[in-house]
Formats: sequence, structure tokens, C-alpha cells
Amino acid sequence: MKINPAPLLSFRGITKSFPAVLANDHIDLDIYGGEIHALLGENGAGKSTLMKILYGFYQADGGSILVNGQPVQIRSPHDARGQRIGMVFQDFILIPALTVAENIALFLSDLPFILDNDAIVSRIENISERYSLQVKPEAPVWQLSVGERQKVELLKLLLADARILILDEPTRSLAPHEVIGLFQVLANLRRDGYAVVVITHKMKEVLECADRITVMRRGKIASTLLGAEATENTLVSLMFGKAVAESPQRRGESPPEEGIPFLELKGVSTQPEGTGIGLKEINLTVRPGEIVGVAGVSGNGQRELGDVVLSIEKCARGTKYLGGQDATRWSVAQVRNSGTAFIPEDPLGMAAFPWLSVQENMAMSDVSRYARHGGLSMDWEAVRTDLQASLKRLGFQIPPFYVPLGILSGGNIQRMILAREMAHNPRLIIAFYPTRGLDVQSAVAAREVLLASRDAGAAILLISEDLEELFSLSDRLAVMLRGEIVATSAPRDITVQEIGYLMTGSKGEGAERG
Amino acid sequence: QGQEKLKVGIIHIGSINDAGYNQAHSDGVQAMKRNLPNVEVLQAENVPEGADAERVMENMIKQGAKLIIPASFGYLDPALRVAKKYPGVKFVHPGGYRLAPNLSTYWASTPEAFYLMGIAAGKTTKTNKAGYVVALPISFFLANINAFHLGARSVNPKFETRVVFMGTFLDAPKEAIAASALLDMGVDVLGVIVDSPITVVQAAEKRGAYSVGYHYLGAQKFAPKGWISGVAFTWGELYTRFARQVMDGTWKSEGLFGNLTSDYLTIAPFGPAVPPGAIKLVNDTKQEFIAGKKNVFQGPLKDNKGVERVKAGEAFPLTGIGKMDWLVEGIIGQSK
Amino acid sequence: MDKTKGLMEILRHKRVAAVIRFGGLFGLALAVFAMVLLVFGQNPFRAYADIFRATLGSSHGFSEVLVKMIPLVLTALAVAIPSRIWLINVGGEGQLFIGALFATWGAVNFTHLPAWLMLPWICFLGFLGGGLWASISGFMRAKGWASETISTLLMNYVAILLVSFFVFGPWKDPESANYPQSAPFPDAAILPSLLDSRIHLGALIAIAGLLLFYFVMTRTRWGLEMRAMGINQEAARRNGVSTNRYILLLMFIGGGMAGLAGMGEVSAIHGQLRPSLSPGLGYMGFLISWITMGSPLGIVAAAFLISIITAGGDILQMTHRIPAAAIHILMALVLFVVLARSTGKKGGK
Amino acid sequence: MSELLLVSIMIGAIQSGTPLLYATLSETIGERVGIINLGLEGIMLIGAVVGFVITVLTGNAALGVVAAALAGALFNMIFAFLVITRRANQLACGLALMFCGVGLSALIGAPFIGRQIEGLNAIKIPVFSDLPFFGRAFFQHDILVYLAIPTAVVIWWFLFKTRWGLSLRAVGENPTAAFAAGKNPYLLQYQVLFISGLLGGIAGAHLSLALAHNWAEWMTAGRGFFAVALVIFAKWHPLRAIAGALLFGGAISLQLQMQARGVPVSSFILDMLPYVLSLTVLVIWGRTSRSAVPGSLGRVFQGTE
Ligand SMILES: Nc1ncnc2c1ncn2[C@@H]1O[C@H](COP(=O)(O)OP(=O)(O)OP(=O)(O)O)[C@@H](O)[C@H]1O
Ligand SMILES: Nc1ncnc2c1ncn2[C@@H]1O[C@H](COP(=O)(O)OP(=O)(O)OP(=O)(O)O)[C@@H](O)[C@H]1O
Ligand SMILES: [Mg+2]
Ligand SMILES: [Mg+2]
Repeated sequence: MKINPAPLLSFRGITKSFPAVLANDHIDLDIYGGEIHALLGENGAGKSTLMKILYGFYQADGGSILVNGQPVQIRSPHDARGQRIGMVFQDFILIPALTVAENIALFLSDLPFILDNDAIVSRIENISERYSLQVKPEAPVWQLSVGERQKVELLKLLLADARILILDEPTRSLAPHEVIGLFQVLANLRRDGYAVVVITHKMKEVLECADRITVMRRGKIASTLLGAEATENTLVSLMFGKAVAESPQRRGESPPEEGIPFLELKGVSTQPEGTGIGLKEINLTVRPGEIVGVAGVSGNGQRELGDVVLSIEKCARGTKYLGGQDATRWSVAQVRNSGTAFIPEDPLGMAAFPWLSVQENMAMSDVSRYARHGGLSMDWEAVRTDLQASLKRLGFQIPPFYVPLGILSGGNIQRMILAREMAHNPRLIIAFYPTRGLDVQSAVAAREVLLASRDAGAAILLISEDLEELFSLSDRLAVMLRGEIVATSAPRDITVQEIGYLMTGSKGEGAERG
Repeated sequence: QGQEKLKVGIIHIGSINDAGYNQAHSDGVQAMKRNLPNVEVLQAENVPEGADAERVMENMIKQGAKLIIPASFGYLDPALRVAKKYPGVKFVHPGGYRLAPNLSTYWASTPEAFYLMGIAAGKTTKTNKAGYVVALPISFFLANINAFHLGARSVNPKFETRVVFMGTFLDAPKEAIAASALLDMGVDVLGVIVDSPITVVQAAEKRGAYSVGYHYLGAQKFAPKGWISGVAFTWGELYTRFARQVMDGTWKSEGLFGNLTSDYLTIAPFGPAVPPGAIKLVNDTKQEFIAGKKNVFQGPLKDNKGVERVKAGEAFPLTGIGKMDWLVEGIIGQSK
Repeated sequence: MDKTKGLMEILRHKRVAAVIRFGGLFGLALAVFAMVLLVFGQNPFRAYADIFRATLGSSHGFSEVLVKMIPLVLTALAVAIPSRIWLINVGGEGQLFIGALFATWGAVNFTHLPAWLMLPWICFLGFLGGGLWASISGFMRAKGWASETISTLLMNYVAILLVSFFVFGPWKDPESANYPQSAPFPDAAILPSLLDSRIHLGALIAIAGLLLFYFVMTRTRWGLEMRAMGINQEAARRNGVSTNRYILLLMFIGGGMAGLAGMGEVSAIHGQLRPSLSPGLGYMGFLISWITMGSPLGIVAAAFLISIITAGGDILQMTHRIPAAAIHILMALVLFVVLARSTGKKGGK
Repeated sequence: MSELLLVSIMIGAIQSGTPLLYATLSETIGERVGIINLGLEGIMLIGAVVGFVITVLTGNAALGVVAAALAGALFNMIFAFLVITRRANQLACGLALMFCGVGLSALIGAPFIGRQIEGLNAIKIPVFSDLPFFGRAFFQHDILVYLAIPTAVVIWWFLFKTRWGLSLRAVGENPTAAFAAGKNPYLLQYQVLFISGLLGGIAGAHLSLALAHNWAEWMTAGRGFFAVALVIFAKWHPLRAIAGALLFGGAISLQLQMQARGVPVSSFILDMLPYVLSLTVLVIWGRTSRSAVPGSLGRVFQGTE
């Protein structure tokens, strides 16, 4: 590894304030060609803001940016692209109605006026092969799962011929093997002298691959250290000013088999939409006091599973029971009122109301609870009290309750949705990637709360790609592949390896039914 | 003549530049102004019926208007209401059916004129087919078309008339398309009853067909070859009389219903296409009408659904055409 | 402490700047139109003074402005209410006509009813008519068959033709000689008016509608749910809001408001049903609602402004010989200024 | 007779469909870039009057069409400034623009009412125009009719086959994303609204120069609004717009034919035909697939802060 003596990119005194917060406070930072620079910090520390300023998406209030020692004006992403700066955003900015190829073509500046679709597709296929990021170039993006979208974003950046690459939480929704692939890509880029900035909350990744690590705290740089010198503990205490508790483990035994399940799906199938996956003959039970983990590569019907339970999607065949009652034909409201919490894969799109205030978002989770006088007024005091209590239980802090939710940082939105969904002692929790985008401390807290709910008798359906998380929290594991549950097992009876095979449907045949 | 000044207010339903109905009224008050230098005119165009009309009339009265001309049928009720509130102000309303102590109505019976148009058309046509482009199936219009058709039939028993309603008083492109659809059916005479006859008359000329105008005398210049004739209102003299009456205090409430002899109902000059014999016949018939020797709607008459409407030996009175809601036998079209 | 003080100062300063800018723009619009007036050889100062005198400067003028506002506020509500969940109701005009049609049916067929029964009865019918007409669009939207924008627009034409069909055909009043109109309303079915002005009971309905709308949107659970739906329908569905029910309900209520406007026009203004019932009141309401993004106070302000321009336009025509077309331009200029005033607000709408 | 009927209906459909098609294309590309323009009516009026006036003054209808297009485009820049630069509400701005167009066109046109023009006349395509059925129906029209479908194809090609088209569709779907990809949403929107104005002006010119051969106040009579509906009907697709315009034009034409042939139905009911038919086709056709509405249609791009 060679680090050039002169920085490729420098921030000098970058300051940025938003109405409610000072997001960046006189940031000085150098990025060198040929390094992978990790940017760490708790949720809302100002990481994304800093990078968006570099990319011209936001304008700094003060300070300057130097490229190759020369001050440059970056007023828009267009200018940034001119400096060969490229960025993958934390919240995707793909265009759902366009195909993958079109989304990527939009990002490429070297295309001729008349587009040659075949050429674009083959370029995409080339590079996706090379970096083992498989996508379907002709598919419209709205059909893609979150994981697939993440891959498209990465491909966009890789094809865009940037020499300064910014990746804002790129691994948030990638499968483990894809993460490994990505880091290989990054290592190659580093070798060729590119500068790579990676924002992430995953300590392991940071320690494995970063040459240098910068920790941000409340809009300031807490410290920059060499990757080789850093340890998890030093980083964590730089981020939070204190050490973080160990990741929690499941305590106690799972409930007896004969307990009445709170959620039961019997032979449920759904109508596949378009080229999408339909559920096929799903049999699944979740008992009170039990966490059932669902493992699977994203896009194998997990979303449909959640939607069927919530009644967003209809069962084409089969029956659904909730709390012992036939709930096949229930409305979403009925499912919700039976005590179901739902933490979706994409909180901003599927759960949040960006232009409503934080407290209004809270109220929306269960309006009838806070309605008074038959709906003629709302009890905002109660909303705040409940939200406060729930946040306290999770140990989260978020900006004042009256600001619009949409201005919160990605992690803070996830925090808010978690707090909201956990506030009313749910009896059934459907949680998609509940710790996605959370900083280390918050992730630990979230897991703690899930376990606490389980101990208090909630039935939990946990959908995640993080096998470690699944193994440490689940009482039982189910593996989904192409809309089917291909195996169920207790965590102790199966290995991570075996699950991996089952998930991908590869040489799994032999290892089936562990 | 009265020396004191008079303010006259006139409100129009559409634009005074429409080369049609509204312009005729507007030209009328302009002529009145020329005749009577002491008269001042307050004019407002594009005034919707309803509350707006009442407001504008009151405004005019507040500015001193003593004679109001609400120049659209739909202004009748608003005018009656305002008239009740301002008994000192006189109102003259075109085509209405109700009077008030200070509100007169005026209009002219047009069917006779249309009957004459029919005679000319019936003598001029080569295909024996006419088409009428009409705004809405309003009784006055139905009576005009009926009269036209009867006139044509009187000289040409094979004559047939088709009617197409536009649903609106102004949609020039639609009128053009309707005209060309009619021409495609072999019609060679086009008549028109919408605000502005220009479009239809011009369309007929382009395709070498004949045309009959309404409202706007100047339409003839659009059809130097195919022009038959037209019926138009020239309100100037009448309005002058109204104003004079108000000024010298002789105005009284009445229901004025003019005819071919009135100076406000004009028949346009005939075009070159009309055979000389036809012109003579028209003039003779006109004299018969004036002398009261002939009725337009002389029984027996059946409507185009076969129902008998006027018994043999009877005649449908011209004062009753407001109730005419049928089309006479031989006309292709729906009256409702 | 210092910081907040500085911030407050800037805020105040900004507010001041905004007011100055707006005032400046407004002045500019008046100046531009003054130029138009000069082209027509008129004295702009006198013209503006006359407008003022005829609208705000006299109690009669002022009452006329209020009369003009009544249907505008109602049709604006017809658009504003569904717009809360991002439904674009272009159909105020048609809903107004159907409301008038229903009310007319009630008034001319139940002539024996006393006023205390008749008035609620025709109000109910007007609301029902407009509401049902809009609900057809709502239904098609909820079913995913057709967007409400297109269906409401198309159904405007159908509604107007339907009214024409009735007044030219089966409902034509034989008494009224030759013209297409229904039989006149019995006296009991005429909305009473205030003192000797033309301000009628519709004003109370409009005010009640505004207050109710404001109250529901800001205070109640339904207001919250609607705002949420307007922002993220997908999320609202997942939170158990039955979005289809809201679509139907809000289209119904919105259409009902337009229907009430139609009822008010036939009953208080025309006294009988006519095809020329409305000079585009539904479209005006649409404009008003979207200028103000459906804010209740804004609706009142915009309706007020538009009424003043309309009433002022009469004066310009009558005493200054400005053609009606130029009044349209004045209206447009003022609207442009009002619209250019705000550089986007929150809500991304 | 029935062949004649078909030919007549076809001719009427093409005649009334052509201005609608130009108008629909104008609205389509505007909406593709996220801007809904209810002021199309006003733009068409400006096009109609300027086309007429220039034709009267120069005696050259081709010049009239060019002037109409430019006038429409310039006029649309008022709207563009309001909705793009000032970020004002599009629906309200559109209606305000319509008022402006109604007033302005009436003022400009007043001195020219009743003036005669040669206008755009039918050009008979040699050989083809003599074909028995198709000749009358398809090969005896004015130049703007012949250019209408090629215009739609060209717009389709630009929208879907070029980088520029991709960028503008992206802006219509999500301006923030397009911005992040290095595009300038404002600039693209201005460009597109200019072109949209050109097309709107041509639509108006066809009304005054080819159909009516004269100018009358508010002669668009709601066609601009109807085009907005047709865009939705055509699912924002320029080629489907052809079908939509022909269908609607055909319904008007059929309606007139039925009246003129004495079909025993009230003319008011017949007049409903185009609207009811469009709605019915829309429902049957529209319920199957996902809505194609551009993602950011009608919403204001706020910039990124
Ligand atoms: N409506 C649709 N039409 C066509 N294809 C679809 C549709 N919805 C989803 N798909 C495809 O079906 C697969 C399943 O998508 P889904 O969103 O259910 O994945 P998921 O299991 O929720 O994954 P993730 O964990 O990444 O969210 C994906 O490959 C996606 O491309
Ligand atoms: N557009 C905005 N308007 C107002 N405030 C904003 C905006 N964007 C970010 N903020 C605020 O700036 C602060 C920093 O946000 P930023 O997104 O940079 O955090 P982050 O470090 O990326 O956090 P995370 O790990 O959760 O993504 C947060 O408090 C956030 O609420
Ligand atoms: Mg972030
Ligand atoms: Mg998914």
C-alpha cells in the first residue's frame, strides 16, 4: 500500500448548519489517492452531510474543498462529476419507473446522443460479471428488491469513471458474499490510486479493509487514525465517548412446541405480480415468546411474506391465523389492531411520513389509541409521553419532536421507526433488517429490546440477511428460496455454512433438512 | 328633442367583436350614439348570466344609467329583479316573454324572413339538399329552420334539410368540421345559426356550395360566389327610438314584436348565384307576408316524427313560436 | 442567547424582505397593467380609484364582492378537500351542475314543502348530487381504473350536457316561452338573503364549510390520517389507514361542496335551472384552491382578490372602455404575482 | 353509403384529431419532465391568433404556422419561469396562463376578426389521393395533418432513444435523482417547456389556419383541457396519443354524422359520446397495468436543501 504524499482531496473548515442542527462544524480532513478511508460516527453525526457537500448535493455554509491542492467550486453534482467524484447515496436515488440499464445510462457522461441500449447492457453485464454484482439490466427498478437496488447503485458508480468514490453505507443491504466481493473491488481501486471513502457502521468491515479511519462526533472530527492501529474499542469510545455493551444473546429456552402460535400460516400462496416471486405453500408458525428468523437472499419472497401477514397482499390460497383467529380476510387495520408491529425493509418509503413531524409519525402507528372525543381531537401529550418512554427504553436520542421526520439522518429515521413500532408492547413483531443503518450502540440496544419483547411474550418474525444476528437472536430459523420455505431448524442444529447453501440453492441438496 | 343627457347601459353575453349576435347589439348602440349626441353609453361584454349580470346592471344604474339593455335572453330574470329595485330606470330586453312596468321586450319575428331564404335556396340548389349548423335546439331557432324548410319546399318539393347542433354558440373549428361533414353528404346549401356565421359561410364557399347567413350582414364578402342571402338585425334605429322615448318621457312598457316591415330586421342583398326568377318570387312572397295574405306555418303540418302539429286550415301563430319544439316533416334532425 | 437573538433578527428581516418583495411585485403588476390602461388612453390612477370605490369603497360594492365569493369558496373547498390526500378534483364544475340538477328536482317536485323543510331538503339534495357525481370518479380511482384527474374532467362535460338535456327536454318550463330553463323555484326554495343585499344563506354554508375543514384538518384524527396519506400513501396503508375509504369519502364530500355551490346558484341567484348556470365557477375554485394550497384562510383571501378583480373589471369596461379581454389579462397578471411570491413551500407538493 | 359514412367519419376524425394530437404531444412532453400545464388552452389560443394575424399580414400561411409556434413557445416561458424558477404551483399557474392567453389573444385578434385568409389548404398527394377509399380519407389534407404523426414519432424517438430523452424522463420521475446524476433539472425543464409551447402553438394554428380559416375569441373551446385528459388516456406515450386523438376526433365526427343522418337520439346525449367513450376505453384499457404517471408530476423540485 502506497499513500501519496499530497492529499488528493482536502476539506478545509467545512461548516454546514440546518435549521435544527449544526451538521458539520469546521471539518478539516484529507483524503489521499490510493487509500480506503472509512468514515465512522453515530447516527446523525454528520457523515452523509459532509459527503453530500463534497458531491455538490448540498452547499456548505463555509469552508473550502481542495482537489489536488487546488481549491475547487462544487456547486452541483455536475461539477463534482467534472472533478471525477462519484457517490452512492445512503437512501437510494434510483428511478423506479426506469430500467436498470436506463438508470445506469443516466449516470454515465460519456454516452453518445443516440443511445445504444445493447452497448449499455453489455457494458453493465461485463462489469457486473467482473465484480460479481449480478443484476438484470432490462428489469425496471421498481421490481427490484432493496438488495438488488444497492447493487445497481454500486454498478453505477463503478461504471462512472470516478477517481474519488464515496460510498454511503454500501454494505447495509448486501449479502455476506457480496460484501466480500465489494471489498475486493475496492481493494483493486485502491491499488490503482483511486481514493475511496466508505461510510459504514460495521466495525468488522472497517477494521478489515480501511487504511485510515476518521471518526465523527456531533458534527466534528473526533479523530483520524490508521486502520492498522485501530481497535473496535478505541473506535467505539471515540464515537460514543464510552464503551458499548456486548451484542446480546438469546436468553432462556424457546417456548414449548404445543403453545398456541400467535401467527400461523397454513399453505399460503400468493399471486406473483409481474415477473415477481409469489409465495408457494408457506407453512409457518410463530409462538408467543419466540423469535423465528427468516434467512434468505433478498428477493426470495421475504417482502411478500411480510405483506401477507400484514394483509397488504391477499392470500391466493391457504389460511392465516392471528391469535388463534382466522385472519385470512382481515384488513390491515384489523391486523394492526390485534397488536402487530411492522418494521419494513425501507422505512422511508414504507413506514415514514417525511413531511409530518416526528410526533405525528408516532401517532400514525396507532391513531385510535391517541384519538379523543371519538376522533375530534388528538392527545399529543400522550403521544409524546409514549414516544419518550419508548426511546428511553431503547436508549435512543433524536431531534425535537416537532421537526419533520424527513430531515432526520438515515439512522435516526430507522431509530424513530423502531421506537414507534415497539412503543405499544406489540404481540407480534414483523421486523425486516431492524438494525440496518443503525450505529453499533443503537444496534445493540435494538436487539436488546427485541429480546426483551420476546421474553415478555411477543411473537417475533425476524427477517435479516445478517446471519450472525439471526443466529444470536432466533429460537428457530427458516430459510426462504424462490418463495418457498426450504428448511426450518433450531439454530444449534445447523451451521452458518449450511444455511448459506440453502439460501443460495446451490449444493444445498445434501445438507437439506439439517 | 330632450336637451338633458342620457346614460344608456348595455351588457353583452359574449364578445362585441364576434361578428354576430353581440356585435349586432353593440353596433346598434353605437348607431344610437351617432344619432343622439346627448347619449352616453356604458358597455360591458362577456358578462355571465346570474349574479354578475345583476351586479353590472346595478353598477350602471349607480353611475347614472336610466336605460338598460340587457342584451341576452338569460338576462331576463336578473333584469326583472333589478327593475323592481329601481322603478325609475327603464329596461328593454330582447326576446323575453315577461314584462314589468319599467321593462319592455323587443324582438322580431324571423320565420318569415327565413321562409324567404328557403325560397331562394330551393330555387338555387342543384342537389336539393341543405344543411343547417345550429348552436342549440332553441324554439326560435327551430322555428327559423322550419320556416326555411317550408319556404324551400314551397318551390322545390324534393328539398331536404339536415340539422346539426353544436351545443355551443361559438366553436369555429367544430362548425367547420360539421360543415364539411354536411357537404360530404351532398348538401349544397349551408345555413348557420351560431354567434358568428363566418366559418360556415366560408367553408361552403371553399367547396363551391351556397350559403345563407344570419346576424352578420358582412358575411357576404366571405362568399362572393355562393352567397344566397342572410337575415340580420340592425338595432340602431330602434335603440335610438328607445333612448328618445326615455329622454322625452314617452317611454312605456310594451312587448314589441317586429316583422319584415320593421327597420331592425334586414334581409341581406342576394348573391349572384340566385336566379333572377327566384328573387322576384321572394319579393312577391314578401309582399304577401306584409299584406298578411300568407302564413309561414300554414296547416296542415306534421313534424318529422309524423305527429300532426298544425291542422289543415289553421296556422301556427308567429307570436307562439316560443313554444315550437318540433321540426317539420322532411327535416333530418332531432329537436331536443 | 446571542445566537437566538441574531436568528430572530434575520427571520424578522427575511419576513420584512418578503413583504417588501411581494409588495413590489404587486406594484409591478399594477404598473404593467397601468401601461395597458395607458395604451387604451385611460388614466390609471382614476381607473384604480374607481375600482376601489366600486368594490371596497361602498357597502353595496363590498356586499357584491361577498356575493361573488360564496360559490368560489365552496368550489374551492370542493378541490381543497380531496387535495389533502393528493386527489386532483378538476370536476368542480360538473359537480356543481349535478348539485343544481338534484336541488332543482327537489324544489320543483315538492312545491308544497314549507321553507323550514324545503331549504334543508334542497341543501341535502345539492350535496348529495355533487357528492355522488364525484364519487363515481372516486370509485374509479379507488379501483385503480382511472385517475380522478381525467375522469372528473371528462365528467364535467357530461354533467353540463346532462343538465342541458333536462332543461331542453323533459324539464323545460312550458311557461317560459321559448327558452331552455326549468320551472321557477317556489318561494320556499329560495335561499333567504341578508337584508337587502344579495348575500344569501350560502355564505353561512361556506363559512361553516371552511371552519369545519380547518378544524378537521388540524385537530382531528382524520385530519392527521389524511395528511399522512397525502404524503405517503404506501406507508399510510401499512399503518392501517383504509386509503380507499378516504378516497371515496373525500371525493364525496368535495363533490358535495361543489353541489352546494350549485344549489346556491340555482336557488338564490337564478331561481330556476339553466344551462348557463355557472361561468366556470368550478374551474375558478380549482384555481383558488391550488394557489393557496388548500389553506382555509388562503381560500378566503384568494376568492376575495378574484372577486374584486371581477367586480373591478365591470368598472373598467363601463367607464374606461377597456375590453373584457384586458380584464382577463389583469387577472392573470395579479395571479402571476401571487404565484411568483412564494418560492416553494414544504410538502414537496 | 356505408363506405361513404366511414370515409366521412375518418375525415372528421383526422380533422378534429390533428389539433388535439399536437396539443396532446405538447402536454405529453411537458408532463414527461414532471410539469402539468393546464395553460395549454391559452398557449393554443396565442398560437391560433398569432398564426392568423401573421397570415393576414403576410399572406403566407407557412409563416403563420412558424410564428404561431414561436409565439406559443415564448408565451409558455411565462409559465416556465413561474413553475421552474419561482417553484409556484403548477395547476394554479396553468390556469392563470390560460386566463392570460384568453385575454391576450382576444386583444390581439380583435382588429382582425372577419379578415379573410387563404390559410392552409388541402394538398392532394398525387396518385394516392385518387385511391377509392383511402384517397379521400387519408391523402387530401393540409400539411399539418401530414406532419402530425411524424411529429409524434420524432418525439417518441427523442424521448426513448436519446440521452436527452432519458435525462428528461428522469427529471420527470425524480428530479433529485437526475440532479444527483449530474443533470440540471431546471435547464431540461425549460428546454422541454419551450418545445411544448411550440407544439401548443402549432395546435392552435391548425384550428385557425386549417379548420376555421378565421379567428374567433376562445376558439379552442376547451380543446386544451381535453388534451390534458388525452395525455393520461395515452399513458404519457406519444404514439398512443395518436390513437387517443383519433379516437376522440372520431367520436366527435361520428356524433356529427349521427346527427346529420337523423339518428333519433337527443343531440345532448350524442354530444356526450366522445367523453363517455374516452372514459370507457380508459377504464377497460387502464385497469390492467400499473399506472404510468411520471413520478414527480405536478410536484415542485425544491432543490436539495
Ligand atoms: N411487482 C413485481 N414485478 C416483477 N418482479 C418483482 C416484483 N416485485 C418483486 N419482484 C422481483 O421479485 C423478487 C422478490 O422481491 P422482494 O422485494 O420480495 O424481495 P425481498 O425478499 O423482500 O428482498 P429484500 O430482502 O432485498 O428486500 C425480486 O427479484 C424482484 O426483482
Ligand atoms: N436536509 C436536511 N435538513 C435538515 N436537517 C438535516 C438535513 N439533512 C441532515 N440533517 C441533519 O443533519 C444531521 C446530520 O445528518 P447526517 O445525515 O449527515 O448524519 P449521518 O452521520 O449520515 O447519520 P446516519 O448514520 O444516521 O446516516 C442530522 O441531525 C440530521 O437531522
Ligand atoms: Mg448518513
Ligand atoms: Mg424486499
